[in-house]
Amino acid sequence: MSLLAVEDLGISFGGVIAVDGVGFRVEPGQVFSIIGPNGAGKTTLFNLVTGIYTPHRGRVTMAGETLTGLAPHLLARRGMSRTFQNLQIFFRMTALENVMVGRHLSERTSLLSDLFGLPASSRQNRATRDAARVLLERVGLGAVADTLAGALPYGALKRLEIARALAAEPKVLLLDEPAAGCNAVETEAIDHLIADIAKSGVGVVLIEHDMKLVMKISDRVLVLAQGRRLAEGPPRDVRENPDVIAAYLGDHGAREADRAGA
Amino acid sequence: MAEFLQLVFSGLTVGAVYALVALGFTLIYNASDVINFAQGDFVMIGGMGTVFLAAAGIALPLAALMAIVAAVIVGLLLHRLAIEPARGASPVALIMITIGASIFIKGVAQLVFDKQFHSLPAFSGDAPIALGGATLLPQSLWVMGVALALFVALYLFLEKTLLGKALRATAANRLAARLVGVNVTIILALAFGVSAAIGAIAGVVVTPITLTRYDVGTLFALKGFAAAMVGGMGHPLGAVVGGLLIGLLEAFGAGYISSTYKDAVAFVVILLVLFFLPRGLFGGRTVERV
Amino acid sequence: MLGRLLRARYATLFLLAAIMIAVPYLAPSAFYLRVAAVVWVFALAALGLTILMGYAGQVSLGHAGFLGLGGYAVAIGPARFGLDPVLCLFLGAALAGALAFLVGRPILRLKGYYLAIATLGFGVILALVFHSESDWTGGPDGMAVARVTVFGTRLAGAATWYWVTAGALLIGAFLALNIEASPTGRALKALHDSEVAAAGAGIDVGRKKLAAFVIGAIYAAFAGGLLAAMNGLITPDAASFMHSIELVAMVIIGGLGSVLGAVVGAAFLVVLPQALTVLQEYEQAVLGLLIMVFMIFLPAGIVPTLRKWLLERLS
Amino acid sequence: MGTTVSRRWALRAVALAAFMTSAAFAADPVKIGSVVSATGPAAFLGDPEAKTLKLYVEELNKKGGLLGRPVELVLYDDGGDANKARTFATRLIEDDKVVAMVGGTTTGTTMAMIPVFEDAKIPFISLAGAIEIVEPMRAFVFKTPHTDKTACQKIFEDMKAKGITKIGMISGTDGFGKSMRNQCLKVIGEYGITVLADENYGATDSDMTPQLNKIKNTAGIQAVLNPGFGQGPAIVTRNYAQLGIALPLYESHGVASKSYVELAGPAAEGVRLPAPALLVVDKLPADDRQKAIGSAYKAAYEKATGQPVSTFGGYGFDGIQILTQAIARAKSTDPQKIRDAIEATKDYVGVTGIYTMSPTDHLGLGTDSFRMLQIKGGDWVMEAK
Repeated sequence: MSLLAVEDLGISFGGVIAVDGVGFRVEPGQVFSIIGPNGAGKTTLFNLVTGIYTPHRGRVTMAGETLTGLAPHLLARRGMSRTFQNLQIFFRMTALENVMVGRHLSERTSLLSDLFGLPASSRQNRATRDAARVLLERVGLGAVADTLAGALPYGALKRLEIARALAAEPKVLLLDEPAAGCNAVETEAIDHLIADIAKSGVGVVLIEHDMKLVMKISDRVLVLAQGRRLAEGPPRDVRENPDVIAAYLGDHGAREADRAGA
Repeated sequence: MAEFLQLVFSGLTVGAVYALVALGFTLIYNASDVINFAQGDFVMIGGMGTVFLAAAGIALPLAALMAIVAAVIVGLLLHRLAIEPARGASPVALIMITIGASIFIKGVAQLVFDKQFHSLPAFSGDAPIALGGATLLPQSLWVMGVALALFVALYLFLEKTLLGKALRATAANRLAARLVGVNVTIILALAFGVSAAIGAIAGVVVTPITLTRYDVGTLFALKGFAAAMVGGMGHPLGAVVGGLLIGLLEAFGAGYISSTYKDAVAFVVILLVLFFLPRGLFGGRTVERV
Repeated sequence: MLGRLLRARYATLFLLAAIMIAVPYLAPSAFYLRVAAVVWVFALAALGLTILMGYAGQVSLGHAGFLGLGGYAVAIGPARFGLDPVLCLFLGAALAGALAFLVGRPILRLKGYYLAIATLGFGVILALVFHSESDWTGGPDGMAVARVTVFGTRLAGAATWYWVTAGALLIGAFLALNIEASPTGRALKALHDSEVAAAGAGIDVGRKKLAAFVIGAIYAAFAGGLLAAMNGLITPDAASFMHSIELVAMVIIGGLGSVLGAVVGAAFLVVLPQALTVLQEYEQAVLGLLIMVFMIFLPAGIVPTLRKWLLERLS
Repeated sequence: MGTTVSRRWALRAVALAAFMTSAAFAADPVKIGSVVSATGPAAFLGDPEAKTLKLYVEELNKKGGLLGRPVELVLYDDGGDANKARTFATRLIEDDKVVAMVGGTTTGTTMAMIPVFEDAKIPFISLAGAIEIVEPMRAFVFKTPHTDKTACQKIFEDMKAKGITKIGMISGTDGFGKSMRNQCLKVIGEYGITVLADENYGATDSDMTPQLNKIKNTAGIQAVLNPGFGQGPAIVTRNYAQLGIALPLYESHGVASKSYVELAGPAAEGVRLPAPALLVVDKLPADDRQKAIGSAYKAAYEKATGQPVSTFGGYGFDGIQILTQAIARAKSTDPQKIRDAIEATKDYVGVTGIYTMSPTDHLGLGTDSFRMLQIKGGDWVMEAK
């Protein structure tokens, strides 16, 4: 029984098939990458898995439990966390508060306790804040904890989203282009971070355009094109798959893949 | 059957006015994302302006024209002096500004005009037209005809003229419109001006039926806003359908259910529509992009 | 020091309490206490909107409906069922909360202006019921409210009501400040910024919105009950669309999401008409003009703009 | 809060300064308060009331004021909002220290203000219609308008005389229409008349054909009664003509102003209504006791405002007259003495009617103060008695 099993997922919008019968499995501690050209349906696949869209067909299970069609917050409760391609940051909050929101599932106060400001709520606040600080340090944002998220640079926001997703202590973490817009140093840091997360036993699903990063840290790679599965396997196999090279990577991609492998 | 027809006449007449107000809401919303709660006051300016200019001895058609021009000037000033300086403010702040503007316009209107109800003579007499056992005032035909003409004119303007296309482009994507050389400020001013004109024309044709007073704008704004929303905010056709729908619902509500609760009947239907179509009749089902 | 104070959670509360104690000393006559009491009551109702609109970002253009519900509970309960008015104050709040709970789920699925028109419609329907069911509500001219007696003391006079309403507002502000700094408040503010991300963090967005709606309704109903008891009368006008707009205007002018802002906004819209009476027929025009000017120059609201300015001056 | 307080003080100071320079009076003025709905949905009533009060206080001061002192009218506009009315009432008493009050345009605002004046023991002459204002009796509360009940009685008397026994009703849902409807339904049994169709319309509705069509289609109706005020009855009257309903139409005293005839146009032809003598003051016989005062008020009001006289302004006129005469008789501005003097008003000939108040009657008008009028040729005509 796999940690995350996606079977035959499909959805179409207004007659256009966006994702067409895609399936994959992710095990604990594994980094599973999804690559493909723009418009291949990668983010749509994420949205199907995380409950933002309801699939027209197919199944999503986690550790054997069927989760298809569940609302996003229920999936989160079952251990699924994600980041977003086009940032979904709480811009009116500080970096620390953003991560504190991520701790929501571990918070145990009642509405009444919150209303009356009972000691339980204050204690909870302190616990949440401490945990959030640790996570901010972990993604290297400890210094900007009290800065308004709206004032942070793009690269920092990417890491802030990862910290917020980690705050929920997920079993499966879906990262949508975490290294997009990051410079080499930042990408390096994200590389280490992802490896670190996987090492702790979390199953990581990654959408990424940075082939070097993908080839370096992935255990398995799924290639999507026009909503369909083109290939799947270990990075080396995928990189050498002629279909992938021809249909997706092309000359430029092949060179890049070579460099990454070298 | 005769009763049904009578209710249809009533609903279409009132609904045509709601549709015109909703159209004004839509135009400004499309261009600027602002819900202009002073929209109903343009209707008042059209009606009251004509009444007072006519009383001053100006021929009715000329008086109406002057009142419409006055409303357009108020619309342009509203944009220039209140909306433009607040550019970048949140939508709620902008709405608050238009509410303030509405209070201000009413406050000035009760000084410039008065606080009494007024009427205008019907354009083609008061003799009712008998039709299928029901009766219809000639003025109702004027209201519906003018509403139709305005809608067609607006459609042609938006679809066929360069200016209209620029307005639609601005509505679709303000930044992109700016990049291709559309002067967005002028487009916004245009939207306010045209909305004011539509409102004022509605005010002129409807005053012989519904009467007018300095504060009738509130009601028109409320109903017009509801019409625009139930149709799907931002869709001119939705505004027209929404307006007629609310007019008909009120008439049928009063005629068949309860005259006390006819407004409730209209709003219950609006709520039901929104439960099933959260973006109104013509708003479509857009997919959330994340 | 001042900067710390500006950021402290209960600073608002102390400031409010200080003002409440100071006003009676400065007021030349009981009329000023009456005006202040009206400010406190409307501020309480506006605080409900601060939680709903300011924290959770959900607009309500029908909030006065709940205000009316609270008012009529205090009027009808004692008159028809012989209930204690104070009990009815709480019953009305509970009733408003229950009603908000029932209608909130479907209504709160709507977003933005669609939510605005749905809440508006709901408010209009409530107002129409108060207006039309004369046998219960006394119809358009309203209904008298029995004088309230607490522990054998009859609550009467501007000064008494000043302290009653001030106390209620302090409690309301205390609760609103608590919510803001709590896990619930964080969840509300999170879904305000991004519902998708909030849901992704495990927040049940629908339920949290509903909670904010119910709390907002309870605030409004409580304020409505106090208003009716203080005035000895409730009219359907209290639930009207214009009053809903007025409540929204209070929180926006004062500063969306700010507890002190709700009070300042209420003061703005209650005191201004009293101050403008000297202008006689120019009153309405000037009121509209002032609202426009304030929103153009302080689009974030009075309190947040002042606070930011003060913080910048200090640092 | 601090800034608003200081601004309020600044405004008050300006107001005071303006008052000091404009008023050349040396003596302490007699302060009379008024809260009317000069704006809002009841502006139709409140506006002429406010204008009348201002006009007559001005006139009074030209004649030397009251008790040798000038009279100051402190006038506030509640916009029809009961809560605001209550606040202004408190302001009049606590801040302005008025000795009496004439105002309260609607029943709602009046009811909101009554407790304030009762508690402070300041006389309050209301200008609103409902009977609840003076029944049960309250020591300090009076009113000048006819009650709705008397209007209903007058109408039903007329119907009965014409042999009408089955009617349709279409009432406004505003305070006036609703109260009138309820009062009419209470007394209708005494006249052997039954209501076959009972319809309503909202105060701001712009088309009443659906409701009237129902009435039209109800078999057996002999006449239609439309209790309401504002623009509603004008639209009802027009729709009535549009639908070609040939039955007699009765309106109430709520439309007793020239503007109704103008707004309804030719459709108003033949409409009957009970109204005070003021509307037909020109046509009153020379020996009618109300002729002189009515003509004088009509001339003065129309000259000052350029608008046709209405009964609502007349309520204000009678209110201020009864009050100032009472103050003159009491020779004092002590509220208790003023109250006693108002209650002792005897045979005051006003524009609305002839008032005789007593400790058991704080209105003092009978049904005979109403005249049954009919609209003919765009003008009021008195029915032969």
